[in-house]
Parts: sequence; C-alpha cells; structure tokens
Amino acid sequence: MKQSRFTILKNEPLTSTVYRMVLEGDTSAITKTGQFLNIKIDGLFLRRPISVCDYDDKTVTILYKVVGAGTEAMKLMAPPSQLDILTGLGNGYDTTKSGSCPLLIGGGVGVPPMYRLAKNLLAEGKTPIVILGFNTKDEAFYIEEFEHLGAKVLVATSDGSLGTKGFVTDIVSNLSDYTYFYACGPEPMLKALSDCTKTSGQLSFEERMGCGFGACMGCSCETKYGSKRICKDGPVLEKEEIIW
Amino acid sequence: MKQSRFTILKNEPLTSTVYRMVLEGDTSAITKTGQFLNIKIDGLFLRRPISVCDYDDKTVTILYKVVGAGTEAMKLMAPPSQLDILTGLGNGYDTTKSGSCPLLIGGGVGVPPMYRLAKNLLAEGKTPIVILGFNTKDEAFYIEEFEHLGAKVLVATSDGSLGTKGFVTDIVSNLSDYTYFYACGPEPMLKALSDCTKTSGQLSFEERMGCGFGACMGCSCETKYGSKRICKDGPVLEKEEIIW
Amino acid sequence: MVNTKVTLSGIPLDNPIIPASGTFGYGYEFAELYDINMLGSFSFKGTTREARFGNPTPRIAECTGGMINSVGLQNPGIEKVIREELPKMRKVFHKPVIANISGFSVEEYAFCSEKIDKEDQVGIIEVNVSCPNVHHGGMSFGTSPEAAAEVTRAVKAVTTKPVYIKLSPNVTDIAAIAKACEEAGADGISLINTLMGMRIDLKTGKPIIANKMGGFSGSAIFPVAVRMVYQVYEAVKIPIIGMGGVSSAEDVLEMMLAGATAVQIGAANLVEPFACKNIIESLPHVMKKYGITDLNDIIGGAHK
Amino acid sequence: MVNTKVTLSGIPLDNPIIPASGTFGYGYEFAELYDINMLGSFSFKGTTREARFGNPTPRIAECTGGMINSVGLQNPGIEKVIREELPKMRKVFHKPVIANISGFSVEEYAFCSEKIDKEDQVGIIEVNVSCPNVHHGGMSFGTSPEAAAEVTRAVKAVTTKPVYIKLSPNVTDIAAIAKACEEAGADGISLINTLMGMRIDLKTGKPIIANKMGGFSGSAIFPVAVRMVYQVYEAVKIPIIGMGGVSSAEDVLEMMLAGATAVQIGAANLVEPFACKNIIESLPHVMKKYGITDLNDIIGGAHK
Ligand SMILES: Cc1cc2nc3c(=O)[nH]c(=O)nc-3n(C[C@H](O)[C@H](O)[C@H](O)COP(=O)(O)OP(=O)(O)OC[C@H]3O[C@@H](n4cnc5c(N)ncnc54)[C@H](O)[C@@H]3O)c2cc1C
Ligand SMILES: Cc1cc2nc3c(=O)[nH]c(=O)nc-3n(C[C@H](O)[C@H](O)[C@H](O)COP(=O)(O)OP(=O)(O)OC[C@H]3O[C@@H](n4cnc5c(N)ncnc54)[C@H](O)[C@@H]3O)c2cc1C
Ligand SMILES: Cc1cc2nc3c(=O)[nH]c(=O)nc-3n(C[C@H](O)[C@H](O)[C@H](O)COP(=O)(O)O)c2cc1C
Ligand SMILES: Cc1cc2nc3c(=O)[nH]c(=O)nc-3n(C[C@H](O)[C@H](O)[C@H](O)COP(=O)(O)O)c2cc1C
Ligand code: FES
Ligand code: FES
Repeated sequence: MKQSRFTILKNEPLTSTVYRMVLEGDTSAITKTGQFLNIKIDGLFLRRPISVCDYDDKTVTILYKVVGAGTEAMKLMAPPSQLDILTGLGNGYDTTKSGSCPLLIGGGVGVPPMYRLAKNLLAEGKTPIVILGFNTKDEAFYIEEFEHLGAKVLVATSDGSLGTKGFVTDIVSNLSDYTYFYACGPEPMLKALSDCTKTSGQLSFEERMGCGFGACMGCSCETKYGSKRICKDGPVLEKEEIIW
Repeated sequence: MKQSRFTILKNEPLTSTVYRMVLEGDTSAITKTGQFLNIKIDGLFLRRPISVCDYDDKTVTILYKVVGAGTEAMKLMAPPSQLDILTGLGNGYDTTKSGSCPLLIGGGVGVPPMYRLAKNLLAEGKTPIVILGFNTKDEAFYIEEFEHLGAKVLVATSDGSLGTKGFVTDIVSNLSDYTYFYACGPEPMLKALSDCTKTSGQLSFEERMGCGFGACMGCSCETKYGSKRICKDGPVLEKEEIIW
Repeated sequence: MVNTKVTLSGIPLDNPIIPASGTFGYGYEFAELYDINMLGSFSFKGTTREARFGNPTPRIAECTGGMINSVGLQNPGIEKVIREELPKMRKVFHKPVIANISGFSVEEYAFCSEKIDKEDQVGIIEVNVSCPNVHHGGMSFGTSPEAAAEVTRAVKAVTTKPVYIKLSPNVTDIAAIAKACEEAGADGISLINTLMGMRIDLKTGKPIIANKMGGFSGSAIFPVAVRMVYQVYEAVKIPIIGMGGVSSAEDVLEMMLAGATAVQIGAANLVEPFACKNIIESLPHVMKKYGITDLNDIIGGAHK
Repeated sequence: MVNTKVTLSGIPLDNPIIPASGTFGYGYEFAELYDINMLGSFSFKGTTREARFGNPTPRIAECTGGMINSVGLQNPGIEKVIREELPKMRKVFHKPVIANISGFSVEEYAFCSEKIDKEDQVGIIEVNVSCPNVHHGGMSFGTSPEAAAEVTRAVKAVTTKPVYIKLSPNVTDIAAIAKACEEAGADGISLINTLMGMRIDLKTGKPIIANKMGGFSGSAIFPVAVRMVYQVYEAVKIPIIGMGGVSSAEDVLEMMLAGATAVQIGAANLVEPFACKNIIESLPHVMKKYGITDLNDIIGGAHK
C-alpha cells in the first residue's frame, strides 16, 4: 500500500451515471487488477473504494458510478485537480489458475476490473470470453474497449435492449468450454454465478469499509477457511471458500 | 441582511499577516461602514465576521488578519473563486453625531471600518483626524490609503518604529479640539479610549458569534440600557451605554 | 403530488419542519428573509419565569460539524413574552407556535406553563427538562426518570394544551426517561437537546466558553440524535419531534424513518439562514427520489 | 528542544501518542507504512476469552466528521493473542504495548487480565467496560459506578500491571463512574469509547449497520471527549488517557490541557494511515507555536 497524490488527467461520462477518470501519480503499489484504490474526498470522512480498471507505470484508470455524496463530488472534479489516494489495496485476481479459456463476467460497476484482467490474460496467450451484464442498453459501457483488446465479448441486458435478454447467468449457462471464471458485480449475480458455473473461479466482493487496508475489521466475512477481511484478504475470494 | 455569492476579484497581502480582499456581488444590503459581513468558509461550521472596509454598488473591500483556520483558508483563496456571504449585518457608525472634527481611532484589525467612515465624513465636509495604532512598523497598513483620502493621519506603534511611540491613547490624550470619536480595536484599547476621551463617541466591539444576525443570543452584552446583541444592536455602541 | 402534511397531537402541520428553540429567536429576523408561514410551526426561545440575561460571553465555540453554545436561556421572562412577543409574533407567523418552557424548579415549570396555557396562539407546550434543578444539587431534571416525570405531571396539571417533554441526550438510558414522561401524561417527546461539550483555546489554555462547558449541536450530533429517536420510538407510543443536526431534506427523512413525526432544525438556521426554507422546498423532490408519496408512511419505517 | 516525554503509571513514553484499540489491529498494517516504534505505545484490538467473529456486516457507516462501527470485538481470543500475536507484535514494536481487554461477565475480564498479566510485553492493561453485561440484562458495565468498580476490583485482584479502565461516554455522570473505578483501585482512566449512534439508509429505509446501532467516533465527537476528560480530571487523581476525535497535534494539546497525560488516536488512523506519524512529527512545531516547552506542564492546564 502507498498513499500519494494523483492528478486528474481526464474525468468524462461513459453513460449518464458512469464516469471514467484517468489519474496520474505513483502507481508502483498497484500490482494486479482486481485491486482497488481508496480515495479521500474533501468534506467526507471515509475514503471511497474504487476498483482499478487499468494502469501503467504512471497512470491509473477507474470507472465509477454516481450513487451518493462521494461519487457525486468526484463527478464534478476537473483536471488538473488532485486526489489523495491509497493504492495497492486488496489481493486482486490471480491469473495463474485461469486455464486457456476463462470467462470474465462483469455486471454493472463490476465491469471495470475485468478490463485489465482481460488484457493480462490475452497477453499471457489465453483466450478469455468477456461477458458483460447491464440493465439496459443506455447503461452499457466499455463494450468496444473490450473488443479492441481482441477479446470475445458477449452482452446481456435485463430488458433485451442490447445482446441477450436476461442476465449474465443466462449466457454462462449456455457455455461449456471454459476453463475457469472471474466475476465482479452485485452479490445476487455472484451467487447465481457460483451456482451455475461448472468450473472453479474467483469472485470479487463489495463491503462497506472503514480503512480499506486491514486495520479495523469493518469488512470481515466468514469463509470456509475462517474470517477474512474483504479489503485485505479479498476483495477476490475463491468460489470454493465462499459461504453464501 | 442579504445572503449572496460574491466573486473574489483580489486577495493580496498588506503585511505578513493582514490581507485585503475585494469581492464583487450584491452589495445592496450594505448601508454603513462599521457593518460587517459573515463569510461561509468550506469545511468550517460557523461563518466568519469581518468588517466592511469600503464598498460601492458592486464591490466590497475587507481587510483581514490571518489568525486561525478560517482566515488561513481565506488567505489561500484566489480569484475568481466565490464565497457565500451574509451582508448588511450590524448597525454601523452613525455619522450624524460627529460634529465638524471627529477622531477616528483604529487599532490593528480595528483599522478597516475607519476607512469608509473617513471617506463619508470627508464627503460630508467634516475634517476627521485618523489615529491608527499598530504594534510595530511592519504590521502597519492602510496609512497611505487614509492619506490619499485627504484625512489627517496620526500613527502610534507600541515599539516606536513608526509615528508616536506608545498607544493611540497617548495621541488622543494630547488632542483637545475634537468634536466626537469613533473607535474600533482590541477591547483594552476601547476601554482606555472611553476613559481618556473628552467627548462622546461610538465604539465597535467583537464577540464570538453563532449567527451574526440576531437569532441566537450568542453575542449578548449588558449595557446601561439593557442587553444588546453585538451582531444586531451593535457592533457599534455609544460610549455612554457601555458597562466596562 | 406528494403529501408533506403531518399531525402532532391533533395539530395539523403543512410540513414537519419546525425551527428549534433558541435558534430562531421569535422569528423576526427570519421573517425579514422569507415568509416564515411556510414553516410547519416554530418553537420560540426558551422562556423562564424571570427575565434572564443568560451566561457571560464568550458563549459560542466552533467544532467540527457543529458548535457549542452557552447562551443560558436569555429571555425576557414569561410575562413579557406573553405581553410583548406573542402579539409581535402573531404579525409574522399565523399558525400555532410551540412555546418552549424552562425552569429551575418544578414550580417554575408549572408557573410558566399555566401562564402560557391561556394563549390561543400556542399550539404545543415544549418543556425543556435539560435545566439544572436548583433544589437537587444542580443535576438536570432530564437526567432522571423521576424528576422528568415530576415536571411532566406538574405541567400537565395546569395545562390543557399538548405537552411535549424535550429530553437531554446526556443520559445513560434515554428510553427510560421518555417512558417515565409518557406514563406521567406527556403528549409527546422532543429530542434531542444539545450534547454537553467543551473546547479549549490553545492560545490561552483555558476553555473558550466563559461557562467552560456548553451545548454541542449541529450536523456532528446527527447520528446520536437518530439513535435516540429510534430508541425512544421503541419505548413510547406518543409522537416524537426529532432534532439534532438536521440540515437537509435527506436528514429529515432519516429522522422520520427513525420515528419522528416532525423534525426541528436548530444550529443549521444560524449558519444558513434559509435552511428551513431550502429544506421545505427540496422535501418534495427528495421524497420523489426515494419513492415516498406521503411522509406519514415513513414515520418509524426503520423499525419494520 | 521541547520535551514530549510523558509517564503513565511509571511507564515512560517518548510521546503521548497511542493508537486506540480497534483502529490499529496488532500494528502490522501500519508497520509496513512507517516505523511504528516512534509511537508512545499502542493499544491492540480488544480481546475476549473466546475467539469472536464479531457482528454481521455492514459494520461501518459514514457520518459528518466521523463514522459508526459495529465490529463487535472480532478477535482470535486471549490464548491465541498471547501465543501468536504478541510474538509477532514484538517484531514490529519494541516498546510496552497496551492490552485492551473486554468481557461479557466479571469473570471473563478477570480471566483475560490474569492471562495477559504474565506477558512482559504488556505495559498496561486497558479494560474496556463498554461491553454489555450478559448477566444483567445487557446494560454495559460502563453505565453504572458499581458494575465498573466490580470489574476494576476483579481485574486488580489478578494483575500486577497498571490497570486503566476505559469508560463509555454513553452515561449521565462520567465523573461518578471514574471515581468509582479509582476507589476500586484503578491506576488510570481511558476515555472516551464511542458514542452510540445510528444511520438509516434512505434507499432501503433501514439502519445501515446490520446491528442497527454502533459506536460513533471521529472528529465529530471531539468536543464531548474534551468535556468528559475535563470532568474526570476534576473527579480523580489517577492519570487519564484522553481520546475521541483526536486528529491533529492541536487536538492532542487540547486533550492534555483538559487533563489527559497521554492521548489515543482512533478513527483518524483508518482514513489517514499516517495520522499518528504526522501528529508525532508536527507536535514539537505546534508546541513551539503555543510556547510550550514541556508537555507535562500543560496536563490539566485548563483547570488552573
Ligand atoms: C472493493 C470495492 C471496489 C469497488 N469498485 C467500484 C468501481 O470500480 N466502480 C464503482 O462505481 N463502484 C465501485 N465500488 C462501490 C463504491 O465503493 C461505492 O459506490 C462508493 O463508495 C459510493 O460512495 P458514495 O459516496 O457515492 O455513496 P454513499 O452512499 O453516499 O456512501 C456512503 C458510504 O457508504 C459506502 N458505500 C456505499 N455504497 C457502497 C458499496 N457498494 N460498496 C462499498 N461501500 C459502499 C461509501 O464508501 C461510504 O462510506 C467498489 C466497492 C468496493 C468495496
Ligand atoms: C463584528 C466583527 C468584525 C470583525 N472585523 C474584522 C476585520 O475587519 N478584520 C479582521 O481581521 N478581523 C475581524 N474580526 C475578527 C474576526 O472575526 C476573527 O479574526 C475571525 O473570525 C477568526 O477566524 P479564524 O477561523 O481565522 O480563527 P479561529 O480562532 O480558528 O476561529 C474559531 C472561531 O472563533 C471565532 N473567533 C476567533 N477570533 C474571533 C474574534 N476576534 N472575534 C470574533 N470571533 C472570533 C471565529 O469566528 C470562529 O467561530 C471581526 C470580528 C467581529 C465580531
Ligand atoms: C444557540 C442555541 C440556543 C438554544 N436554546 C435553546 C432553548 O432555549 N431551549 C431549548 O429547549 N433548546 C435550546 N437549544 C437546543 C436546540 O433547540 C436543539 O435542541 C439542539 O440545538 C439540537 O439541534 P441542532 O443540532 O439542529 O442544533 C439551543 C440551541 C442553540 C444552538
Ligand atoms: C473500528 C473501531 C473498532 C474499535 N474497537 C475497539 C475495541 O476493540 N476496544 C475498545 O476499547 N475500543 C474500540 N474502539 C474505540 C476506540 O478505541 C476509541 O475509543 C474511539 O473510537 C474514540 O476515538 P476516535 O474518535 O479517535 O476513534 C474501536 C473504534 C473503532 C473506530
Ligand atoms: S475495511 Fe478495515 S479491515 Fe477492511
Ligand atoms: S451572534 Fe447570534 S444573536 Fe448575535
């Protein structure tokens, strides 16, 4: 973990509620996708945890949905203002277990961490299938970006306005030749995926956090292997250890 | 009273700790010098009361000393940022009682309201004598500005580095041909002036304020004519009503 | 259209927004800024038998998210309030007002309440039991169920108007005190009064407030207020007026979900003079945002 | 040069800065960020007889200037803390630590204290009496002078180390409870623990915290903490460790002026991981600014 100041390079809407922010600063503590940042926002007490969507040696990209006071404030920020951020938080996804053809499943604001994950798996010579779920076409984002990476992308929307009508699980249930899966999204989606997937996999969880770096026990969850802190021992858990 | 947003036009140091800020906005509620503004500062709960130094139909000038969190924040503000300000607070000085040759006595950050007062009295054809007190030369400000108005200016510094060595009272005690006095400054100065002046006069007081507009009774003081709110019935009191 | 009307002991309010005692004076300053008849009601400055200058100054200190006051119940005394202020208030506010009554003995509470009971302008008598009991070593009436109940009974005996007991949060068991007041006949509970707090001036090394301690209020105390309203709602059946740190329409909804039928706004009025107006105007929009069509539906909703 | 050294019951501290229990884990996370040996000491996570998972999640809610937690004393139990954590802690922190002990019965407090008493790494036993007493209807030990004194006596009977009783602020008369602990043999008083608070989620209409209520801490509670430290300083002669909302060197001075000999930093560590380091480093500068050459000179200074 590192604490440092980042400069906002870009902050732009992808949909009416989801924004992309590109930040410049010391990214050396970020080692994996699936990790997250914890962002200090003036006037609010707690930092806001947001997943790493992509990063390089001097920038990090995040995608965030405006849902409350913190993200509302983020939306209004403009380059070149600065943010105090904790980086390198969480375990992140482990690509060594992926096999040759893993599924990457992102629902809503669970989509962002799948981006860098897809990039990495492709770089490792694997052929990930990316499955993205949204409520409706207007809320969809990052589909082209995934396609540009060269990944196969399947989309589900609840109302059928884009791709398959239904949930990501409707797509997953019809697939069979995958070797592993990675998922991030709302808890009901994760639970359904855990039930309908035929392989082992890694799922990323959200929890309200005090610190985000393992000090307060605010985010604990019980697993089959004992209590884990979502912020430090997670947010990524293995399918097999999860107690639903 | 009015609440409105002002735009900072200038914010510049006069000494190492005293700043002048010129603000543009709706000044229609300001009717007298000796009145004050109550300034909202992001992140701080209470507004900060600062005297009007000068104003016209679209700008108001204040001079403030950096002493704590609020003024520290003000010092860092730059044009064209905005401030939420309550204007037209307090009774202000009454020039009708001045006679032809009033004394205007300002000590430290009590100097600012004397500026517009001098201007008004000169405009009314009177010949005010302005007496300014500071600790030392380096802390002195606005002497030239008063001179430019065409007022007679006398200065006292505690260490004698500028003007008379001593206090404003040392100057006042040696004067006799004045018709009235107006004073603003630290309470011990006001008390000493009240004792050494030969005429009636008006003195402006400071008190910690909750609202600044008469609602909370946070700033009450007892006078010979009953309890008064410094923010609404003051900050200017008549020499005769003050209980020391 | 959404419904913001609520009822306190039979008294209909256009909306649940009520400026809290001591932060709105007698309404005059605010009436110059906006038409205060848009308010549900207002609770005027705490009134005692005798006129009081209150505590020495400084009476105000700043805190993170709030302020401390030790005004000390400055007021002209009940007779003068009835004779001079009520008629003036009637000119700027045409709805029933809430008379906030304080005392340093049970008799003083009864005396003031009996006097004010005759005024038809007064809709509710709000009895502030946070005052020190001069007959019992200065502990406040609000710190013991017995003392609070005794004040309640004494006031109820001399009034026909609804009596709301305004509780102090500086206690171990707020629910027990509320319950004692209900059993003693209270028609409603107002809470919370200020938390006792202190700030020290680093320049002098001494407390900022001349009286050393004072009442801490403002958004910082909101979570304590919500908790206490929630606890009292579980303990009593009479209506609750919730307050403590409320400064937005969202806060109003949160207080009502905790169990408040109406909500008072205190310190927010001092730093944001249009606070109540802004809250009243944004309330319908915020209700819509959360799918609320009638405020009465959410009172105590968090308990379900 | 200024002096920041203070002494707690004979234990010298390089400075009065101590991370508060529950906000610093066992120090490991912070040891990766800075050399935590710069701290005066640290108080490790509250420990009970049995291992505890704690309360269901969500356990955290945000407030203006603070947060609510309902972690519920998650810890591996006293045996495992002694066997596994203490040796690991010794590697990152070479000074005496403060063992924070909790219990749901008098026996549990005594059991844990007796166990930890044998560990020379432990300088002070800090007894958190904010836990509900399972034998007495769930009211916390910290809410009655008798119960707090009983815990104090039980712990003192089985330990040789200095015992500091950590008080709950959710009480009517904090001074009476502190006094009872002093009379029962306490070597010092730590205060304040968290204020009970609640937040409700407008989207669901239900409390955010799974356990409904939780402990409110952070800068918002500072004025209450200063007031209570001030009151307890007037009531007892034993040293006080002050805490509650401290987040700057200025706050440390204010706590000490109120009567604290040392100061704990809680929630600030969570949102500003370098909080303690920053405070320790700025303390000498802030002392100079206010003309303080020795911190010991200002302890209780506001009472003079
Ligand atoms: C590990 C992790 C990664 C995340 N990654 C992303 C991401 O990439 N993009 C994105 O849009 N969102 C992400 N979230 C959710 C994001 O943290 C919340 O949407 C955000 O904190 C809401 O803040 P707010 O001030 O706008 O909302 P408010 O509701 O005003 O926040 C109030 C408090 O609740 C907390 N909170 C609210 N919603 C959540 C939530 N869903 N999860 C955890 N805490 C919450 C806030 O952090 C804050 O402490 C992630 C959450 C976690 C735990
Ligand atoms: C009617 C009036 C007119 C004033 N005019 C001027 C002026 O023209 N120029 C100027 O430099 N100063 C003036 N002051 C003093 C000015 O209000 C304070 O210096 C300022 O509030 C300090 O704020 P701070 O946050 O920097 O200090 P802090 O000490 O951090 O403030 C903490 C709290 O104490 C209050 N406070 C601190 N000092 C004073 C004080 N002397 N008087 C009243 N409240 C105080 C603050 O308003 C705030 O609520 C005036 C005060 C009053 C009452
Ligand atoms: C300046 C001031 C004066 C107050 N005077 C009274 C009073 O006279 N009677 C009373 O019952 N409460 C009084 N209160 C308490 C408020 O009515 C209210 O209960 C408390 O401030 C909590 O609400 P808030 O956080 O919105 O301010 C006063 C509060 C303030 C800030
Ligand atoms: C997440 C969290 C966990 C806590 N756990 C404990 C605990 O185990 N034992 C204890 O005595 N106090 C515990 N506390 C209380 C703190 O030690 C401290 O008394 C309180 O938070 C007030 O200080 P603060 O405002 O600086 O946080 C905890 C506080 C927080 C925020
Ligand atoms: S949020 Fe503090 S331990 Fe996870
Ligand atoms: S500051 Fe509120 S009445 Fe003067």
